[in-house]
Amino acid sequence: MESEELFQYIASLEAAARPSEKPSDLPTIEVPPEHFLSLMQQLREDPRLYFNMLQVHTAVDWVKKGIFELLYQLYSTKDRQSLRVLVELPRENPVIASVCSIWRIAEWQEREVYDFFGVLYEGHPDLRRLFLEDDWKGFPMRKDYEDDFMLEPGQ
Amino acid sequence: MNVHVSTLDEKTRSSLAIESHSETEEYFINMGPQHPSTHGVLRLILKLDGETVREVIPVLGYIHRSIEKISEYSTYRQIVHLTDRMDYLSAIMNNWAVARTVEKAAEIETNERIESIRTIVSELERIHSHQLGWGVLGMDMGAFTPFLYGFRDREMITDILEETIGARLTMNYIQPGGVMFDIHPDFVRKVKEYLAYFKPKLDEYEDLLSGNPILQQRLRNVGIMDAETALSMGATGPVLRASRVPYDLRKIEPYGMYGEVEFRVAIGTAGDCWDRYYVRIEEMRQSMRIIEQLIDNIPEGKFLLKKPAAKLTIPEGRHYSQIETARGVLGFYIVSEGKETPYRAYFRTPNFHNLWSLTAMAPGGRVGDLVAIISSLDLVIPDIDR
Amino acid sequence: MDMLDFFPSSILQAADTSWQTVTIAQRASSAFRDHDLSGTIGYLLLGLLFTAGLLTVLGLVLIYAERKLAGHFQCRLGPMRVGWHGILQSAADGLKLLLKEDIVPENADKLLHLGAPVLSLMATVLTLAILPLSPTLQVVDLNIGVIYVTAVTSLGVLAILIAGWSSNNKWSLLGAMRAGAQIISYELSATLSLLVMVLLSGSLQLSEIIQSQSDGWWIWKSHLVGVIAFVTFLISTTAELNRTPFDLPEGESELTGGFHTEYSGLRFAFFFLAEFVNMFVASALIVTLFFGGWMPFYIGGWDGFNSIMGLIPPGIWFAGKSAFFIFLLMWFRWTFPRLRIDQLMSLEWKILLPVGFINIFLAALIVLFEWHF
Amino acid sequence: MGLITEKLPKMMAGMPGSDIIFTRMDAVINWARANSLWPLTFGTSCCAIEMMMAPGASRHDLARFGAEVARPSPRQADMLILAGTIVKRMAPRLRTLYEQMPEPRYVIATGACTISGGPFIYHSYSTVRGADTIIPVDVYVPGCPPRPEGLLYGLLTLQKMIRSGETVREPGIRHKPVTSETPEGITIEDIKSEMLALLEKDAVVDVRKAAEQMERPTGI
Repeated sequence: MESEELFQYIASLEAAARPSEKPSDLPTIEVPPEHFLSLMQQLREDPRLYFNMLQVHTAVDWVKKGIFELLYQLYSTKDRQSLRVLVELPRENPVIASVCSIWRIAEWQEREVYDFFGVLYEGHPDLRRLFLEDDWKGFPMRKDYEDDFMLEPGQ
Repeated sequence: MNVHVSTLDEKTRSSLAIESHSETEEYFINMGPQHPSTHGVLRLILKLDGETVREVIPVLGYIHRSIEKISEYSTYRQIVHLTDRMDYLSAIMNNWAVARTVEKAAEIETNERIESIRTIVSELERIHSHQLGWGVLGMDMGAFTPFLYGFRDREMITDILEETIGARLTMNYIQPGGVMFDIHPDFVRKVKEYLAYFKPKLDEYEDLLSGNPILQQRLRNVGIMDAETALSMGATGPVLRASRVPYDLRKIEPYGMYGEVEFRVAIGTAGDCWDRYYVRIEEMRQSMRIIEQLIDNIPEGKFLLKKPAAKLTIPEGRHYSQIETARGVLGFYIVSEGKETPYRAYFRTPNFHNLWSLTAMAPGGRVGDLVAIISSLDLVIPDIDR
Repeated sequence: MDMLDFFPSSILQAADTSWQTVTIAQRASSAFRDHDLSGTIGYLLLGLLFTAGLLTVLGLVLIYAERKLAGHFQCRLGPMRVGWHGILQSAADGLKLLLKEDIVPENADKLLHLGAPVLSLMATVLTLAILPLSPTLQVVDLNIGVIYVTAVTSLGVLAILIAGWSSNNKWSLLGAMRAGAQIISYELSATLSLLVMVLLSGSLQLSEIIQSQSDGWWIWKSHLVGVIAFVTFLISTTAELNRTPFDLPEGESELTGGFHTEYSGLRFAFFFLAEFVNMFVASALIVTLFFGGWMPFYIGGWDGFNSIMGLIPPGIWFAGKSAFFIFLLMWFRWTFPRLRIDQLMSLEWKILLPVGFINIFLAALIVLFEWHF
Repeated sequence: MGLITEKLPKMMAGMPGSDIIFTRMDAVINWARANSLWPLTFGTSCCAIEMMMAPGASRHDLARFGAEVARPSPRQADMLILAGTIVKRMAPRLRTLYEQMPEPRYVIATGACTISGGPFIYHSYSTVRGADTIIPVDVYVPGCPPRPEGLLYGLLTLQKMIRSGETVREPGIRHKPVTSETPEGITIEDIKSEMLALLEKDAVVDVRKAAEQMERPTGI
């Protein structure tokens, strides 16, 4: 499917999803957090789309805008089609529905994002730190993370 | 909204509280971080019932070096050398992932000479990575000798690469806009000599290990994963291909010279450890085929289009591209603000995504099966932890 | 006191075809009957020294051989720097292990933890005592030799179980449990093979089993029965020795170190030594039962050939034959992968044991109707 | 075992001729220890491959020095070859491993990461900057990763150190770091020019010019 066609089809499934205007090198849609889970469910199960791989899930901390931008990059082995889904969350209370039940790999990708950014996933069966110790203070990939241990060149 | 964040302690407690149908007492045992068959510092907490594995809880982070954080402070050329240290067995291919993303984003055109060299060295590296995987699998299965045979043949490839690149393991060779050095005058001759040497050796490998009935018993019908699970688990590379999914980026979205050479994608039928093992053996053959087609006609041209000192920026936006490394898909995702350093750099590493299929495959098997499964996944732990 | 002409006489006897066995214990008791007190004590001491010396020498030589052989199997050289071609390597290792700090884990069962390696080595030393190395080189020749060997080697598994239990380490315990299950299972088919040879030779005494082969080794003259018994025995002893492909109790890639994970220094050396000397014991038993012990290799009718073979002293014959089987065991170790625990068990209970039972029945028929040559 | 190495020398301290006995004994003991260094199978990242290359590959073969018996259990190991980065989470485990090893124990730190933190010094929130902040290190082998020959040289240095340095009466000498020195009469410049001459032999570009022009990399 061409990206225009894809966007139109997705919009017919879930009205809240709209093509993103952010600069991006893949077909990208944006969706508000409240419609997120139902959209993802349909992207996975709709026979015309059938995105069966969740290739990338990560987050970006836009500290100046006060948001976390979550990225879900999907791939369909049927059509060899990629789609990027962006979700924006407020930095103060970053909570979003978990997609573990749709793609199993999400369980660990979401744990990684929680570990680095502190994004909370609702409905995650086992949300805990992945790389760092359980008692680690703060979320290191946030732009305002401070740690006495970190060194700048020349220090 | 209230989301509960648990801890490792809580996880193990709740896992133990699950009522078992077994009449014997289940217990936890700690495998790693220092254990000979976890290939590094992977830690697995196993819930065992006698010898039978009931649950596997991987615990990561024993080699988490915060490469993504460092990348945010590094220029794109500096990121290339960090990628060497992630999956050190396919260092060149990791370099290529960064180079490809940056080239695509900054619209740098490369020439055919560069792409040929990149393809040849990548395939050489894929061979030596699979050689090591073959040997380590043998060692994990209790046969120590294949390990050293694999190393012996790997060493010869390292020598060839060292002449051109100057390093043995952390290559830092493929750069945005070319390769660091031109190929050594002896490169073509030595690669041909090596291929002539290694082809019969591969048959010897098969005689030594593949033909062994004990090994076949250990690997066949162990750790079966169907295609649906493998895709849902996000597995890629030989692990996914062994489950009958012909997903190989070299064929699907050809990069480098892969579009112009003939080769076949090896896929398995059952998705068990044996298929994962044999897919790698077959990939070595296909890699040799690719090199043979390219080695004689490397076109003339420049090998480095952008000087290492030149400033390199990427236009604002989100950029992603991926490479098929020896273990699967390595994707590099950049969020750029138009500066020399990325705003956010994320590595979609193959091993991180391959590891978790372990939690689906291991329960129900023996401890020996678990070792076979870990071995057949061919994990490199620093690539998981980054 | 004929201690001095003890070795020369054994060499001279080699030329004869009839063999007279005299053990060290017999010499001691005859000296005692002659009221020769110094001779009695001398022979007893000789027996002790001989066993201890054999243990040490075997340990040093076999460990060196294994490392050297492994090296050459793997296109390497093995130890090279300590002495000529690394010949002093085992000595250096031994001395180092002797001087290592001895750690007993805090939560271990201290007494059992200390006792297990001693028990393990003891089982080995006890079997060394009855091995007929040559007609005159045997410490004791028990008339129930075969039963004694079976009984004493089973002590080894006890040592392993104790070691695994007392270490208070789950990996050790897992290794010990594997060892227990494995060794006790394979003991069955090993014993069945032993019984076949007892049936054929009509004696439980090791020296008499060898004597019964003076007109041909059992591997030739017992039809297929002996060959089957030999193969079964070879497989089951490899399993009892915990060597690849049956090295599950200490499989490095699975259980880190198996039952000896928590042992360090000298106590670890005891296990190490026992393992290697057990390898010699197993080979010696194979040689004694199936390959004529210290008998030279004769071919009927070739008198010239036979007389040349007869010139080689029996001790050398025994050592040579054992060395071959030790080499075979080492070859296995550096070639085969390891079995899984359930495959190991089904190999024993579903294949080896039924074959063993059928074999012993056939052997009984052969002996009953005197079909063997 | 404490008896021979600690108690016996104290008991015999006043006896005539004890000096000679213990000097000979030291030599023998140190010979045994130096020639039987069993490493622990421990590797965290990239350097582990080169470390396996050293005992493993037939070309380098650590077995020649009697050091190929890699023990998976720290209780039986004499030498800890630190191969690869140590991060904060691994640090306590490394300390435990070291403490589980019986005396006398030796540590070789290979690679930039275990010496100083290597490429992960700056901006890293988790990398430990040098393993010697956690456990005492005897020999440092630089490189990223060091070549197998480098590790062999490190091992030989350790052997030399054991043979000369540690004595029964003076334990504790060995935790002083040992560094390789340039032989007398040879300067760094000589080594540099010799290496350049080697490179020049079959180089395609002008090596000397390149060496002069080469700038230090910017940034971290």
